[in-house]
Amino acid sequence: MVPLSYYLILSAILFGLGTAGFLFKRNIVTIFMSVELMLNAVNLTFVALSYHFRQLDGQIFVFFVMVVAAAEAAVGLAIIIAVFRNRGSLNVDQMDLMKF
Amino acid sequence: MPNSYFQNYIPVLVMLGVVAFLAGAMLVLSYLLGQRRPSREKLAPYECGITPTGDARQRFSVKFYLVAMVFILFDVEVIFLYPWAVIFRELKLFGFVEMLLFILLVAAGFAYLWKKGILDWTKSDSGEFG
Amino acid sequence: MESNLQLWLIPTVPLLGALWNGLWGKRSSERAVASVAVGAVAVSFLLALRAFFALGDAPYLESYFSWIAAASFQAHFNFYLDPLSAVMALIVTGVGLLIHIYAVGYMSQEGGYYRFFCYMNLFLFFMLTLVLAGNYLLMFVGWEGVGLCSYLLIGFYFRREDAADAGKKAFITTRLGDFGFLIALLMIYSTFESLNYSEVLPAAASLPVESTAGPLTVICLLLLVGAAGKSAQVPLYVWLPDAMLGPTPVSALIHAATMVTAGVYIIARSSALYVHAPQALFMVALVGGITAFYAATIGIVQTDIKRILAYSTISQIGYMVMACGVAAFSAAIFHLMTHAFFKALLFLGAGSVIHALGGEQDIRKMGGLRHYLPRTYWSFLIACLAIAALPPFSGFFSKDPILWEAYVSPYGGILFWLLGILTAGITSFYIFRLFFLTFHGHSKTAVATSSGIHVAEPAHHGVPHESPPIMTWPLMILAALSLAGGWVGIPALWRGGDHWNLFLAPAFRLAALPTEHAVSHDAATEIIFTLASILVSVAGIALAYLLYCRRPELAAAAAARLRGLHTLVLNKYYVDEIYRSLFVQPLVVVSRELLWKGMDAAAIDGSFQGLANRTRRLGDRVRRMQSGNIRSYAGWVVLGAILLISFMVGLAS
Amino acid sequence: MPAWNLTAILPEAILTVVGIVVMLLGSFSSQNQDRGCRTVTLMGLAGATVAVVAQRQHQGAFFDGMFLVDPFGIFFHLLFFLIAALVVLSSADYLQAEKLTVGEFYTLLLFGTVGMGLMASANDLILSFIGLEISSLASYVLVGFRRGVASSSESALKYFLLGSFATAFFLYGIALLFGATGSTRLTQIQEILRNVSGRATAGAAGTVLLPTPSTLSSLAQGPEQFPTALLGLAASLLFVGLAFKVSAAPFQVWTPDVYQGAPTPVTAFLSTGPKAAAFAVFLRVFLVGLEQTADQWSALLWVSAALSMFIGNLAALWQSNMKRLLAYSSIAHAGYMLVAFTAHSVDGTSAVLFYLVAYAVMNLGAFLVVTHLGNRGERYVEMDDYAGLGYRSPLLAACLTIFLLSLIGIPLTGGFLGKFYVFRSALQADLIGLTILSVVNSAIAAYYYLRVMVAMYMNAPERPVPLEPVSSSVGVTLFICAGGTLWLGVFPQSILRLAENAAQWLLGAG
Repeated sequence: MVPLSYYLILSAILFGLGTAGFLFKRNIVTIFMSVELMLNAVNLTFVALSYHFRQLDGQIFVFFVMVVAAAEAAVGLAIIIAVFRNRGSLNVDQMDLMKF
Repeated sequence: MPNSYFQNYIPVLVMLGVVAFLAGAMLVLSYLLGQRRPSREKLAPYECGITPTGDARQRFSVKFYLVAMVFILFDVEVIFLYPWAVIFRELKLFGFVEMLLFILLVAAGFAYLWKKGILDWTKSDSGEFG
Repeated sequence: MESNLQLWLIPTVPLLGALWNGLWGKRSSERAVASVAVGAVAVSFLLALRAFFALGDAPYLESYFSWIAAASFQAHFNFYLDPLSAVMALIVTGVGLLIHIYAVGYMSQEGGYYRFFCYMNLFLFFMLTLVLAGNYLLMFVGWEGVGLCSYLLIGFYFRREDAADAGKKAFITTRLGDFGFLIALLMIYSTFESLNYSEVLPAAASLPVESTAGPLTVICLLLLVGAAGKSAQVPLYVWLPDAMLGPTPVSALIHAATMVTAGVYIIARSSALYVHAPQALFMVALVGGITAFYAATIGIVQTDIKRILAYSTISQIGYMVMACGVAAFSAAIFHLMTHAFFKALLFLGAGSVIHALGGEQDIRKMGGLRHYLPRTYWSFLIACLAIAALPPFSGFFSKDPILWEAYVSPYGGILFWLLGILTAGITSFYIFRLFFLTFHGHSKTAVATSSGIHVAEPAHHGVPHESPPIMTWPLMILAALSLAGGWVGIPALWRGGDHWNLFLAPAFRLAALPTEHAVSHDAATEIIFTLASILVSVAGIALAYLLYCRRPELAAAAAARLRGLHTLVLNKYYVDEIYRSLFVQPLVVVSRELLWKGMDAAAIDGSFQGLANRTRRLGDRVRRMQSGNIRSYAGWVVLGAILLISFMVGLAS
Repeated sequence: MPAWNLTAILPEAILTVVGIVVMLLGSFSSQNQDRGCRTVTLMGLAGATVAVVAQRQHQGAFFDGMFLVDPFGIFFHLLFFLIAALVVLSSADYLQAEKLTVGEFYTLLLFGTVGMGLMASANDLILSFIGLEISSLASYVLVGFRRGVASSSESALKYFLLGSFATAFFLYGIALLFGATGSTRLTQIQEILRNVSGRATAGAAGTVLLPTPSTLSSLAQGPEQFPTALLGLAASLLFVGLAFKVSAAPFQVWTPDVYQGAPTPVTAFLSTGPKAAAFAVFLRVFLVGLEQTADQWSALLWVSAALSMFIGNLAALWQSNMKRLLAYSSIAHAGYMLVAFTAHSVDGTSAVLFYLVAYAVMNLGAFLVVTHLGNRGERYVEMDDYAGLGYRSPLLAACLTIFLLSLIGIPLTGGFLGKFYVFRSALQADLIGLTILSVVNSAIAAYYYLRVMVAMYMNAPERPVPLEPVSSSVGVTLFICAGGTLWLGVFPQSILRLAENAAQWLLGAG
């Protein structure tokens, strides 16, 4: 069977990809998707660990994380729409009304 | 034991290879051997059906986003029904009441949406949430 | 002793006055505002008087309620009355009362009458809390409070940009010192498990004298930092000259008589700690001595009447601090009291002059005021004689023991005596320079008027006139005190009863010098030393007379030739010529070029300014971190996370 | 068992139900529902407070040890309800002037409070996470509540994106901690780590970055080889997430922008409520769960505390916008609290708790004055607009002065005693360097607060700034805040005793 470390490394890579996506993408929606990727990377860790420990806790956590992610998605979309209406753009680099 | 574990997947790998080879071969062969006589109908996105009008990349109503959001929320909330359904019998009345409460909470949200007119497609775009 | 003195009333009454004026003063008449404010202080003074006479041998403690009573930390609201705090309370309320009365007249043409008295009463509340507090934490409350009021009052003329800046400068500089105090306070608690004087002081007295720096030394040095900030000692004194932008009664009350002496009070209060930390004591003496000398030399070249007095205040407080440093605590408090009298008088007299001249503060533009302001003149003269320490004026009786102690005390030495005696000479010189330039010589205003030449001096409105009685009466009372105030402490040497030392002795019982240190000197030596100090003072006065009183006949001749304005200028050059031709010149040059401009303006003031500017520049760089860009923010987060992770993982492996 | 469990979360349950009621009330009743919504909200908060007070008789662990009813949690619950009630009271005028929907605002506020309550009582990291998300989601929306205003929606976007980014780190930390110890219950983790450290881990243990199945399966029973590196990784990820929420450096970057753009009452709420809740989780996770690894993370706290103070105070020197200035000051205050946290003692923890209360009262007050003066559309939030306030509105200026003095740390105010305890606990823990740094910072901070006071009392106004009359609800709130600030400075015992009790419980029994 696949050793636990494979899963952990995979999820670490996914988490890193999500982080990188957040840092290097310009479109707000893409950035938001990167965050979702990070959350799902953590989900993978949970599931893997849960399977490894032979306990259900980790699986249940994933449910919760998924629900939270969905709620976050809803709120996020609403905020993104509000921003788009105000600014007519989805480029994060233009979101700097307030600084210093 | 990783080795024996991965051996189980060898057929899958083989199939993947075969599929890739077949598809590639078909494309390459038809490109090399076939003859091309393009016409207007042939180049249209849908060879048979309605002729497309306008640009496909048009902005569509914000209502779609709203419905998408609402859908995600209610869809995901169903997640909690699955574990409950599995041990429904063990939890007896307590589980039933608990789930009833949960549904009630969701229903309250639904009532709120309804009242706010999210589900009313005939209202104009500049609604409260628009 | 009475069982209940209700000490809390002493500070509370001014607080009520402040509240009253703060809430309703805007709608009341000036008269009502003034009577509330002065009345509150008068009541407070009477209460302090009652407490003073009820005082017994043992310290009297009143505890009201527990302020902080957590398991690991206790502090109470309690007041502590012993000879030291009784004397301080009397000085504060007494001088405060006179200055309040004076201010009734002085401030009557200024705006914000009620605001002024509200702040002044509030100040007295905090000052009395500081003085009467029974523990260090409550003292700190008063300590911070007086700083705040001082800040409010310096910036009282808020339309003057520099006044607001001066207020801020005062607040920030003293705050640096305050934090020294705060840390000292925490260390006192961790060393003695209490903040009450009644527990800390005996506990400290029972500790061995620290031959090398230990916790007591650290505490004492930190307290010294606090004292230096509040009492304008080197190097934290820069705020006081600028603080003179506030109204003159404020300068008299806060920046001469009371608040700035709080540093001396705290050292005297902690005397039991200090005598067990000789190194800290030496630092105290050094700071005091250097300040006394240094500030006096700067006083020579100033031309603004209030700035001269400000430097003089710094110098005189330096004296007191030096006295503390040679463990002559009761002499320090004695000088604190007489200084409160004559310095308040000097400031009020200066205020009267400024008032008479319609706001003029430059002594080069004054002169001959003796004829116009007779009462101010005579009271000012008494104050000058007192600060110059001529017998039988009060300054003599308080300064002499300091000089003597500086020499004979086991903590003192010839160096401190020399610093003291030099300062005494310079003091009498600069104060009489001020005196002669202001009151003697020819009146520049009068010259202009009699010669019929219109002098474009809009600040002067007409002939100088004496201030109203409400302003001169306090002057005269203070003059009487400056003359006679020292008689309570005439030492046995002069057939006096030495009442002062006997009265204050209980307060410094825990700080008494070990008997084996007491070196006995014969009376002859002491008389010689005293004569020397008198001689130096007289020499200073004589020099000032020589330099600044030869002018009248020159000015008169010039006036006769109807070339008033021209000769005025000429005359000024004449003074400068005399100045240069005399042996004072090197001192003046050094003082002006090196000490004032070099050290005071550039190094000390500049370094504070530089520090402030550098801090601000750093702040600018820091805020550039907030570029407003989400991705760069995320970059900071990731960067921080990477550093954190590598640190933690590196630590683990 | 089920019946008892419900009493444990009764306050949260009440608030949830009231939140839903207010939400429906706001959308179903046609007009003039503002007052009704406010009354119901306040009654709900009062009911929840009663429930919390009643809970003192029923302390213990509930829901299989996930949820604790203990003095620590109760302390925070009371603080949250106080904050929420003050924000509700003070925002009424603002919402009306800005024409914002009242029902949803209060609903979100209540839901946010529910999340904060869960955070404070959670003994299970997953519950902490859910509480954190509930309160964060509510705050994201609240920040963007002025939908039509570009700066508001922009700051909502910033807060949302960066917030969920940081939450992902936090969650990853939970997952890895779960991997390292096999549990997410803080008290269980504490036990496991105690057993491990009691057994003196082998030198080779540290080299295991990623545990092999053999090491992990033995973890639950008590390992010979323990993945310390994994533990360190988990701790630092948790630290990132929590430091972000309390806006401690170097994860404070979002704070000024979000605080500036958010509606002012929301800023007041954010800087006190969710921050306090994040501190609650912070304290629980590090002082209970990761107590054994204190030598490692205390260095992180040290650096973070020092950085927060310096960054907050230095950058604040340049601000002219009051909201932004208070935002930077909020970073600095988080730094002071971290100083006490670093002390890692009962005194330090109680200092943090006391400071949180004092900070909540004075900061809410300061923001309330800013809200009131800001007028419609938050037009007057520059420092110049405060010029001459001391003459135009002496009472308002006096209140703001009290808050500013307290923020500086002048005696007889809560802020002074808060700082005093912080310094004391730091000195007791021999954190001399850090104490000196915080003292230096207090001196720097005095400068920019004074600038506001100078403006109020010593400058003449440059442009006419209209002053609305103070309504009764604003007046009452101001009075509570100013009175509370002074009360904490003069009679701090009662709060201090509660804080000490909570701290003792956390470090002793926890």
